[in-house]
Amino acid sequence: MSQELFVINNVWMMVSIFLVFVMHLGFATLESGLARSKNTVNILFKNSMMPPIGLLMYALWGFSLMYPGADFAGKVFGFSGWGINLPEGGETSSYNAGYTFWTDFLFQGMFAATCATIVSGAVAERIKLATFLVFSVVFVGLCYPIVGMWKWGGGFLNTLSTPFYDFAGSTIVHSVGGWGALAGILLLGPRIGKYVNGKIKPIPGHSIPMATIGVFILWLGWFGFNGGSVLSAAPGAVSRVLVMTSLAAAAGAVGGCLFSYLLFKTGDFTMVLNGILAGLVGITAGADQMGVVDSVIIGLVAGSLVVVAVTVFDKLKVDDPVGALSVHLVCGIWGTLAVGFFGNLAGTPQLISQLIGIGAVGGFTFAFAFVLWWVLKMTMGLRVSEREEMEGLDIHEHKMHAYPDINSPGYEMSMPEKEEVLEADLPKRAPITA
Amino acid sequence: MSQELFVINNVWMMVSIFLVFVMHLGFATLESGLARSKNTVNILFKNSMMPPIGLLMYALWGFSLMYPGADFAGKVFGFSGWGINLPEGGETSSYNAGYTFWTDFLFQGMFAATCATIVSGAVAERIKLATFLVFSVVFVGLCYPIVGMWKWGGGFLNTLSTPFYDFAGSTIVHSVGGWGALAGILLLGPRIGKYVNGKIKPIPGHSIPMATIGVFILWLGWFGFNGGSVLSAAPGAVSRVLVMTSLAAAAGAVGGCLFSYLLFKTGDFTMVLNGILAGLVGITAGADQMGVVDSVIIGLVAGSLVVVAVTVFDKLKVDDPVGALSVHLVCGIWGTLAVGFFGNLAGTPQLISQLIGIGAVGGFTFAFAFVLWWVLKMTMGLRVSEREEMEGLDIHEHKMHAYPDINSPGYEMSMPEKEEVLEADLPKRAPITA
Amino acid sequence: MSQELFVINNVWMMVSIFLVFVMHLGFATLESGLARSKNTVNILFKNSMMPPIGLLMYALWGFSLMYPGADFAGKVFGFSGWGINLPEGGETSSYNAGYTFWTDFLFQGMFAATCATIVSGAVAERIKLATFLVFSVVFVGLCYPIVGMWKWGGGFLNTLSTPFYDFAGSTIVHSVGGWGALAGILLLGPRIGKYVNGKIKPIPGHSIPMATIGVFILWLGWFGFNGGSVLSAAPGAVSRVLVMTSLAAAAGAVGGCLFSYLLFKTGDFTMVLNGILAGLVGITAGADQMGVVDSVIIGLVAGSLVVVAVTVFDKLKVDDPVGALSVHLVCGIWGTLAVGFFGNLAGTPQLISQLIGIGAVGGFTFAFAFVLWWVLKMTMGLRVSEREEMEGLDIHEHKMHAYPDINSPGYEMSMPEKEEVLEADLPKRAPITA
Amino acid sequence: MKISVKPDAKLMKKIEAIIRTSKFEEVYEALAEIGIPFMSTYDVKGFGLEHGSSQVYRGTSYNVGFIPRTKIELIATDDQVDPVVSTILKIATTGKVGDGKIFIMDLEEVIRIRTGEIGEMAL
Amino acid sequence: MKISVKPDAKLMKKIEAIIRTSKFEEVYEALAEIGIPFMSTYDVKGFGLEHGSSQVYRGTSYNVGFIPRTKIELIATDDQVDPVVSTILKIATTGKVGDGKIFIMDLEEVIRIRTGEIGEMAL
Amino acid sequence: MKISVKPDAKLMKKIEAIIRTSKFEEVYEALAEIGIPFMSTYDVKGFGLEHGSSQVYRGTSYNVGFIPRTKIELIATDDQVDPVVSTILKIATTGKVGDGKIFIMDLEEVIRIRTGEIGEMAL
Ligand SMILES: Nc1ncnc2c1ncn2[C@@H]1O[C@H](COP(=O)(O)OP(=O)(O)O)[C@@H](O)[C@H]1O
Ligand SMILES: Nc1ncnc2c1ncn2[C@@H]1O[C@H](COP(=O)(O)OP(=O)(O)O)[C@@H](O)[C@H]1O
Ligand SMILES: Nc1ncnc2c1ncn2[C@@H]1O[C@H](COP(=O)(O)OP(=O)(O)O)[C@@H](O)[C@H]1O
Repeated sequence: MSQELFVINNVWMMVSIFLVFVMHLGFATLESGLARSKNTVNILFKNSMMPPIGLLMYALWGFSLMYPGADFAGKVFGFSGWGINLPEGGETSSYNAGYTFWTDFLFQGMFAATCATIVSGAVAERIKLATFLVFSVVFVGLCYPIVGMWKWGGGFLNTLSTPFYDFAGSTIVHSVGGWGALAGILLLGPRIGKYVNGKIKPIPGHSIPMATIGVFILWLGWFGFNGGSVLSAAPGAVSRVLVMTSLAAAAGAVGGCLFSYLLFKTGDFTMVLNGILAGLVGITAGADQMGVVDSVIIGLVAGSLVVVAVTVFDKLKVDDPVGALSVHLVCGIWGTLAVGFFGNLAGTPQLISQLIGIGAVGGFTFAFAFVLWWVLKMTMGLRVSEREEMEGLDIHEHKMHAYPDINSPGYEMSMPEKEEVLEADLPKRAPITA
Repeated sequence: MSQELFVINNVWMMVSIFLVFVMHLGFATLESGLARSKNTVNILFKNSMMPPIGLLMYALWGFSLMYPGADFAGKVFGFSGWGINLPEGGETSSYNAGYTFWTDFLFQGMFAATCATIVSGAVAERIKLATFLVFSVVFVGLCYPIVGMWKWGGGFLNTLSTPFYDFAGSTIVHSVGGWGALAGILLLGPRIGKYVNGKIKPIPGHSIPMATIGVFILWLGWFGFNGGSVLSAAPGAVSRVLVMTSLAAAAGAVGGCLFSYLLFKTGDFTMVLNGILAGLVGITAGADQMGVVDSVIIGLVAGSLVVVAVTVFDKLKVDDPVGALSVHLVCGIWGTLAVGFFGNLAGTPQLISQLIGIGAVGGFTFAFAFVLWWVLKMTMGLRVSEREEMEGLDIHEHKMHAYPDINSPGYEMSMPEKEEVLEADLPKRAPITA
Repeated sequence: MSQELFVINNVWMMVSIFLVFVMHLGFATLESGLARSKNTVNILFKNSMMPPIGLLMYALWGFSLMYPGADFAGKVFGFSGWGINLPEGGETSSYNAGYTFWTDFLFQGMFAATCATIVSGAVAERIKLATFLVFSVVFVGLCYPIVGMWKWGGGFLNTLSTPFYDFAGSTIVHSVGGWGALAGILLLGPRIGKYVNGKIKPIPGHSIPMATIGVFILWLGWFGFNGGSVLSAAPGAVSRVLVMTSLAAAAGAVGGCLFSYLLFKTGDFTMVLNGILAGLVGITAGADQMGVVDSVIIGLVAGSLVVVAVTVFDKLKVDDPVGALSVHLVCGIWGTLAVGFFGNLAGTPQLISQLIGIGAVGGFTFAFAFVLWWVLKMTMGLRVSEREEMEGLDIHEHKMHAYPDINSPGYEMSMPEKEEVLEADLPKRAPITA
Repeated sequence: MKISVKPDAKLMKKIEAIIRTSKFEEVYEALAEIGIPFMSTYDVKGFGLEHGSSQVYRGTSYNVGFIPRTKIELIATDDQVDPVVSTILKIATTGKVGDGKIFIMDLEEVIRIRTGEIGEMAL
Repeated sequence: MKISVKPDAKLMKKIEAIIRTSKFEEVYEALAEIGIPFMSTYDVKGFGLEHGSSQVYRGTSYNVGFIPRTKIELIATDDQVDPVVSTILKIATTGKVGDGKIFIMDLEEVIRIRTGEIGEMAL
Repeated sequence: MKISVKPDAKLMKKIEAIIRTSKFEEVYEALAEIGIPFMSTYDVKGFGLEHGSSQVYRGTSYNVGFIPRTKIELIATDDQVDPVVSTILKIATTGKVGDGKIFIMDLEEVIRIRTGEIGEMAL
């Protein structure tokens, strides 16, 4: 292993870090675009706090929980100590041929933050800000690294006779986020006005352009998410992963587009966007194991699946403003199963392992998240008041509007501040002087 | 050739892929920003489908058409078979010292998609969605790879005694897009309200910020478009290309800014944006052959040219909502010619070859596109109905608005669905009960 | 030093160029998001002209002023000639082990442009466009490279017995921008309506989402700003810098969030955004000298400091629409001082050198900028007329709106052009024919 | 074409109501139920006893002064006025300051553009 | 300053027309031709017999209920009313449901802010 | 519920003023000072003698025709009309073409939604 290769690998991994980082921008724009303008600041606030919370929790103990190292790893739990401490040789190739200790930490830390961001969109437009922040801290700090260890940290899913396979995290990242989101949605309930007298009333997001920007940025980010998961710059492996990722995204777009056209007889653009993301999530579990045709099929199926899922969740009155469940949970499961159906690893034993992985991760995460949400509901409360929800979280939780001056000439006017007037305080009319 | 260099080169090419990919986001934001809000979803839909269509067509047969390899290439047509099949050693440096087979495919595939995106902006706000999608499939699937082969695949333009020179595609990509756009515009006609009683009525785009974001992202993407066209990470060559690209963009901005100020006596910001793009397109044909002064001159001329071109096209009643002709066609031609005037290759023989290349590519592409558009006009129809155009393509083709809730408190209200009422259906007044 | 390492280093530096370049997009979106929509085109115009102006001035003579080379450098001034001329071996590792001459120029040129962009935001919404452009040309062309030479070009700050330390430019870039901004603000005065009868009236920006996009992009860009300042791809050093940069940003967000919550009892999202930027500016001076805990502390302090600074500047009636002083000047100083308090270099001698550096740079820059602004005030005038300021700079300086068609169905109507009507010109009523 | 504006066509009223934006949907549905799903609405800024909620921007709190309200405009015949007004009162009243006002004005004439019908026929 | 509001100043009318937004430009130009290029306009949401076109969002179709319309407000003297109304009818009529309405109201007084002129002089 | 619309309740007027948007804040404050901080406002496009400033887009200059104006709507009792009008005139007059207009109309009835109060009580 030459020093040069180590340097190259590390450069590649750093580029991947940047790409995974921009996914947070992608989520921020996607989620706020798909929500109403009265809740935009709130969503951006949450998304902006995810990388900070993710990184700091990961620095505090998350990294040691998820990658405790051979000495400390258990089957279901391991821990190698508080904080992040540069190990002997951590800045050289003796740490790893692909990256330094710091690169490792930052790449994994950026990953960690994404799973909480997935939850953020699903519970948007009605959850209390503080409650969500507390949830994220615990979820990213405990649930994600523990589950992650099972596979990537060397835990029991990795030591099955046919090891569970999840290349870049269809299950470990996306489904984990999805299960957390599902638990939250169930305890929160739908937004006011979403299901009225048994009818579904769509609540369109406020900016399709912003959502589109988000999807493009997420696709870009996925190059690092999947490409970086090779954990080195190995030319064949990485470039193959990039191609399969792109083809699945492309096929997802086509799947979402055609399938929704068949169903709804209109070019439903949100389904194209969802299709792209679905393809990306779907390929994530096996991006390094698939061929060209496999990837296209996986993408097509994911793109169609997401259309069905969105409709079904709505029928079930599971109100998910940004479609996070359909994309991350459903297609995360699909992608994980696909490893058993397509590509190099296909076969019944693998399929069984995939099912075990999906079940174990899903069961634990859902239970963890449900209890956590429930405790928060009992203590801090989950949901804003009806008035806050109607008037928007922005003005109540942040005293701010997202677009203060559009069509508001008088907006800048400031007046002596007043709280809501009580009947008794009503001013007497000043005498009129002509 | 060391393995290390191969790995580095491949990393560089992958970074270039990402940059070319984000150009699609740049086009999406630029084009939708320069169109009216009532057509925004439509434009974003088209732009979002370009990378999927481009990649899938390229995977189906485009790549084999454009780069058939020595055995299959002809002077004007070559084909090496369906699909993309990893050749022997395709993941190693025996395929190419600069990149793997996969990297090659993805880089070229992302390129391919850009030329259809150029068309998308020029025919915006009046073309039928389905027609445009069919056009793109054929244009990217046949026209672009055939023309591209002439030069980059080893065809006749490359085997002229003084070979036609087009470093990164001023002609092969940008002009090709421009010619396709011109044919479309001629058959489509101008938007309603653009030319009334012989007067030009400007139709401003709906979001200058979005257009600006687009231009910045395109500049960024051009680093990969031109920098990646070196096809390796060769430090001198690549960094020189980046500098010349940036200087031309900078000079283009200054050219557009000053020249439009002279003409219109105001700081016309759209001309600054166009100037930047003009400089970028202009330098693309010879970015590796120019010096500092050459690049600045090319940029300045391009930036001024685009101002003239926009005005002239408007005078000619050629309605191009985003200025794609002025930027990509006119400056593409200028950049290609500039290789004969400036830099290492300057000279009459080169100039003649450049003219041959421009003529051959232009003639074929325009004819191809014209026939294709014409066939589509006869079959599917090119243009939406007058009513659809007036009320916006978004609501008719997509049943969706781009900004659903801005200033729309009652928006979320959903009511028993009704199609347009016929006189006969008019309800009787319900009796009023006090 | 192997050729391979040279190539890798150069690739890394090119990636850093891209990241620093996108910072300009970050500034453009941040600044225009924090200003009112009536001034949006104006701000975008300025921000779009910054990279062109920066690069061209740097190419003309700036690069030779800032990095004159050992032969030409003086203690306070050096110059190695006009233009940029590829030196012997400038494309090989004999120029520098980390990058080619071209890479060097472009990286430094992109840096240069950022310091003028910082000024742009602070003087926004009232400064004359032409005046600002002239200021930028001179500021980027003379002040920045002269000051930069003092440290990075080998000038007197670099040859102190304990050399002044400024890793990536908390002082050399950010404070320089901040001082230039401060001088401008003092001579310009506050915006109309900001301070009325001794009361502060907030003037909220028009798009929080755009500002948020800006902050994410700036964080991304900072990976190149700081990571590239290592000037090679050295795995340990670069990845460590990335981690410390991210942790400081994360801590800044938390600091801004908590501290502003304590003070204002609401989740003031602008303070989260400011906190992130504050953390980034704060860590910039010592990113390669700090440990994990140092970085978190620096970020936390910066994030809290920025909250105080914003409030204090407002109390002092220093009207800075985007908070550039609080972020770049105040946290730039804090970050520079922090090198004396934390990390490898901490100690009294270093602290003294830091104070010398801050004082020298601050004194010179402020004086330079003040005189420059003052001369411009006497000649071209600094400030637009009251009417222009009230109705917006967009319509007066650019004859354009940023969002032309939002809620404007009649907008596209064009009518026989007319300047303001004089009483005498008033038309007689046409006879009415029924 | 001659439109006769009859001075005796005073049987129509114009009703304008300024209501809380969040009440609009309910009011609309209630009016539809009593057979009046015809109206034009737009957003206004209301200045009244209730002031806008205070906002914070970069650490300074301020008050925008106004509250977003929705204005309903409705033409009705004389005998529809009572039910319309009482329906609005029934739905839009919360009892808190800021509920808004209803204005009633005389209307001289109304014309349906589609047909040129005038008066009550045009409603 | 005393503005005398004369009860006999009833020579002015206020004309409000709710028309299809896409017809506005034409209507404006036609009115300008007969010498009335003075008006104020704004966007309203129209609820009437014609319903908004159905929309689809993530697979569920729904109807926003209203249609965007433009409202024109115009002060005119009594004798201008007829030509104004007939001009609007001529241009804005498509014959399809949803063309809108014209309302005519009495106006007591109009004042030109620039000069303080009142009545017909102020138009 | 029965709202009696009394024909003699003619003591109220509706005042509409179309003013320069940039004058709104001052006008509001002046009205508040004389005890009338109650109103509804919205943005309109004004077509009058003054034309919109000419704009340039990609090298072609054009004129949008209208000017953004703010419309104030205010219900006042008969005796408040004079001071309101003179206050508006005092503040909103710049003397340049385009200052806008004030319209005064009869109001038949006003009802406070919160309480159901009618007439002057409801103001
Ligand atoms: N005199 C008035 N003229 C026009 N609109 C008014 C008037 N008074 C109140 N309004 C409108 O009614 C709204 C509610 O009035 P407000 O005085 O706050 O509450 P309430 O009617 O419950 O006493 C105001 O926001 C304003 O839009
Ligand atoms: N009673 C009414 N009061 C106020 N506006 C009305 C009324 N009836 C109709 N309108 C307005 O006129 C528009 C057209 O009315 P509609 O009944 O749809 O068609 P038409 O006038 O052709 O029968 C509506 O969208 C609404 O804006
Ligand atoms: N006849 C009218 N009906 C309705 N609004 C009018 C009328 N005339 C003028 N306006 C409004 O008043 C504004 C100012 O009028 P204009 O004629 O430009 O200036 P001035 O009132 O100073 O002579 C116009 O922009 C328009 O909004």
